[in-house]
Amino acid sequence: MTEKKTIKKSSLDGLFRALKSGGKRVLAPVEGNGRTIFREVDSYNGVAAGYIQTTLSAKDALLPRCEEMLRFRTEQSTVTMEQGPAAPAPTVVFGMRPCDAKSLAVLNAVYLKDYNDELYRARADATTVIAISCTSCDEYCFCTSVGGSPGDTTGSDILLTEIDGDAYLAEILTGKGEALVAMAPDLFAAAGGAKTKPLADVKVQFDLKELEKKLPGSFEGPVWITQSLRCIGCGTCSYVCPACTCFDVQDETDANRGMRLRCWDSCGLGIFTLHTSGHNPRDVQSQRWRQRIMHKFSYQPDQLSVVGCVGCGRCSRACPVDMNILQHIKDIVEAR
Amino acid sequence: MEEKNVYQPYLMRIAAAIQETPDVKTFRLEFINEEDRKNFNFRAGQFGEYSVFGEGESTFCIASSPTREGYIECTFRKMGRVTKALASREVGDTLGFRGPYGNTFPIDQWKGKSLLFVTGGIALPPLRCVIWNALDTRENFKDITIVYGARSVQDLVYKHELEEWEKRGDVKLITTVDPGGETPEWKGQVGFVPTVLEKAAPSSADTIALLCGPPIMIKLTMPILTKLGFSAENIFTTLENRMKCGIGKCGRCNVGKYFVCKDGPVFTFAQVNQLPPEY
Amino acid sequence: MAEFEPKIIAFVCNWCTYTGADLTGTSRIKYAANVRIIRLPCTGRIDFMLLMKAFAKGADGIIVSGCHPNDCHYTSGNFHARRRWMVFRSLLNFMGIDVRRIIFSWVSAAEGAKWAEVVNTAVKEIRALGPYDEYKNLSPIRASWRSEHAG
Amino acid sequence: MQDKIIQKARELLSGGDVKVVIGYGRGTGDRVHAVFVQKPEDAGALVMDARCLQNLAVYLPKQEVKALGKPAIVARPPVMRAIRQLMYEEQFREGDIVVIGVSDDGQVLDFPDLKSMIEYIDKLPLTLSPEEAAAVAKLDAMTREERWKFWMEETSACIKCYACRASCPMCYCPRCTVECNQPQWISVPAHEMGNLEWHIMRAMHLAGRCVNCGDCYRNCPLKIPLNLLTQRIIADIGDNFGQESEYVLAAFKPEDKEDFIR
Repeated sequence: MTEKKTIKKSSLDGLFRALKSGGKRVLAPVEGNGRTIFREVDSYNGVAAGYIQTTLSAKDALLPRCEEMLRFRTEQSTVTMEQGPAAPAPTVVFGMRPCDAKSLAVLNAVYLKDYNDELYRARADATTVIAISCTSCDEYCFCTSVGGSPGDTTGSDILLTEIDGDAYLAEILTGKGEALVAMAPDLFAAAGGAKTKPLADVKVQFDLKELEKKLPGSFEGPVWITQSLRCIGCGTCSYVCPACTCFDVQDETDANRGMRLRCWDSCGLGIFTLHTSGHNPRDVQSQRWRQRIMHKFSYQPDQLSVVGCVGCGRCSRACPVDMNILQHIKDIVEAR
Repeated sequence: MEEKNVYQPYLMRIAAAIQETPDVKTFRLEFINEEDRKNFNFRAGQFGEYSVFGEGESTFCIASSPTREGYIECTFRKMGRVTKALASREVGDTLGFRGPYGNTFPIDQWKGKSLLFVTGGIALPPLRCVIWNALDTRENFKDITIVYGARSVQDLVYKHELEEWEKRGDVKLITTVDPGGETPEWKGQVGFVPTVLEKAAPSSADTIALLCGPPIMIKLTMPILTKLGFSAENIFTTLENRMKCGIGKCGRCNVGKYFVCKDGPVFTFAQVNQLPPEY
Repeated sequence: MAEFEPKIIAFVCNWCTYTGADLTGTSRIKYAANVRIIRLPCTGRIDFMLLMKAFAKGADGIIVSGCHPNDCHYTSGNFHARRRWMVFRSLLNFMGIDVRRIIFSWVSAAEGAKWAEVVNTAVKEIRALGPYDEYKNLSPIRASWRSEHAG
Repeated sequence: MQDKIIQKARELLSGGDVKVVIGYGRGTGDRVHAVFVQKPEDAGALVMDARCLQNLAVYLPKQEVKALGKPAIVARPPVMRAIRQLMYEEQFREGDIVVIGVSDDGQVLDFPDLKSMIEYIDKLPLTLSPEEAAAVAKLDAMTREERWKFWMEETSACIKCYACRASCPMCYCPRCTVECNQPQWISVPAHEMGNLEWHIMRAMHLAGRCVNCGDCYRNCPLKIPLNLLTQRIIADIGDNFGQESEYVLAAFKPEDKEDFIR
């Protein structure tokens, strides 16, 4: 059903304005102060271009770092529930990379399986993704090793790919994508023979099937300690990861009004599994590192039929101590 | 048009409170909303998330039996932020409850069998649910044996019910306290649960064992049960990992490919033995 | 419109300022009722976290007060506290937090009148600064409350 | 310099007393990362150059590193300062660690014991570089409102990954204040209040202890200039209390400045 059109780069500002006046909140990567992050923008001016990867993924749009779950009021011994969080604003996320768009499948698998997480679903439903395929990559990228590619359409509503003449080929992939185009139909032209620029050459670095086969048997192996000796146990890898979904729940109050908040959490932090009694099922960092790899590359494929990693390379780029996930995985696959 | 928020708790009123030990309390909770009460049902072994609004949620099993309708009971030890707040609540106060969550003990499949409960300290509550369920449908089971130990006489929970079980002719109850934990009036055994169990030597023939207690007790009791002839498939337990959501999303209770909240908390030891040791 | 009445939390030591504030009362010296006193054993116990908590929970101003130098019941609690306050105050100022809202003072057990003056001056100054919404509205619950009432 | 470190590491590991040398080795791409050399024949993997900035003292309290046995550690001055402070806080004693010192001008220093390391580092007072001082002064020169805006903008980017805490050798508490919830001192979520509280708390708990290694800033995925906060404190301490080898906030002088007290 994919329809192909083109849009000039110079028309993007018009598109942003049309979306904005059509009631959409537009999030796009903005560079500054040493970071490129998705922020709400009014126009295309100032939107970053040429980034290989944003510092943080656009996960904040679907699974905010801090989100209201419910609201209540207490009066002496009674509690009343108050009107919950407002419906999320219709949002367009512009400029995700295809790997990030693919990560939405992981979020969907976690949040919509068995128990339907309405908070997540409302945001997912309200979000339209305009991704841009990659024409460049760096040594941290490995999307092709985990089933993706620089031009993968999974998860995108519209995928833009650079063509000659300062324009993008727009693949309109879903009904949501069509609805966006309908908000500014004049800015899109027929694709007729548009030739896309070559995409980034991301080499396949390991055999995913081999890794999935190998992991269950290597639980007790020495590799986890060896690899994680230098791990300092922060949560950076999880928080920059587009596919990490674990969260914490915190109550906060102000006089007699209260809120239950959900916020990101990380299996890399010791307190994540710590019991009140002091017992900790994952007491040392090597166990937590193992959990990270096992969860993404063994448990999730097994239980949710989805790989919990999209190969964006953010964790490796951001890691303070060079815990390069690609290198570590290669070492695991190659270990005898 | 708006679907229910899965994290929205039922509002419950504390209908009764019992101070079991100096730091363990039992609450009986009733639904404030009649509609909720009507639609609610659960099965033995399931758990829930109990809210003290403003402090947070805490995870405990439902300690009452599904045969007793209209309310649920929970028993907890005062330990962290939420349980301390819970302990300060009184009859008439409002709490929240989400659940029931998790799998159940397959009680229906145990018809015609004997049941052996082996448990220690604050681990009796998850089994109490099964005990009452079995006692309320007593005709379905052969022998029912309960071996229950605590650090001291003071630390035994459900003291009144222990007396009641003692008096019933259809339950064999063996209570024990750790050496040094006895009082002059204490009539039960003195010694650790595994030792007492070995001495009592209940038959494993056609019997399901339910074992629940602190890790060290489990570790020392398993060999005894094996010696008594129980196979790992016939020994059930309920695991307890840290949880926040209770529905397989927050990621805390992940052990191997399972979530204790969603795929458990009830496991046989045959299953537990297959799990990575992260519980 | 009624004049803004600031909420002020006073963290005071047990031995000097608290006793001094008692003297203010027994001497029947009137002073502003905007202050909630929290008594701690010593200024050495007045952790900066308590001050942050006060702002987060809605205080518009804070008074921190204890024994004069050399008068500490525990010999040196106030000397240690003084160094920490200096660093803390400078850090807050560096972060753009309005340090005019934190008033430090030495009030002895005999200075009932000084306590009244410290409080009255603080109330006057903080009233002039207005509510410290900038800080307390950072919490999402306050923020949502605010937006509802604005609408 | 690198060869000397390798040679020294080899000697120490051959000697038998030292079980592991914590140093820098080749990382992925053009990065370096911490390595834990346990055999004399592996000492050749050690690297020392301008990229080797991580404060390796962060590994000294780590359970799995401790399990390897007595460590020797490659230490530039910030690492030495960290070790000195950790000793002051009774985390280590003489004889627990061997230090392979590297001076600012690239000399490999031989310390027969920790006492000699402390004597060495005591002679190098902790001061801000002119660039660092200028960065602090730039903020000082702003109005309060501008500073507030600056820090709101910066701290609102914070995701509370705690890389600042995890990479800091001084943050070794088994349970951090943010994890103490009775009462909940700091808001856990990464909202504006939680982030601001976190950064104030972190800086204050490092007051007088921070060695200005810069790891908190370097390792922040969002590049929040957190080290400006601790640098402001270092400057304050230097200006007001003078340089002392002991922990300045556990000390006092009767004549300390009190112009802000009524």
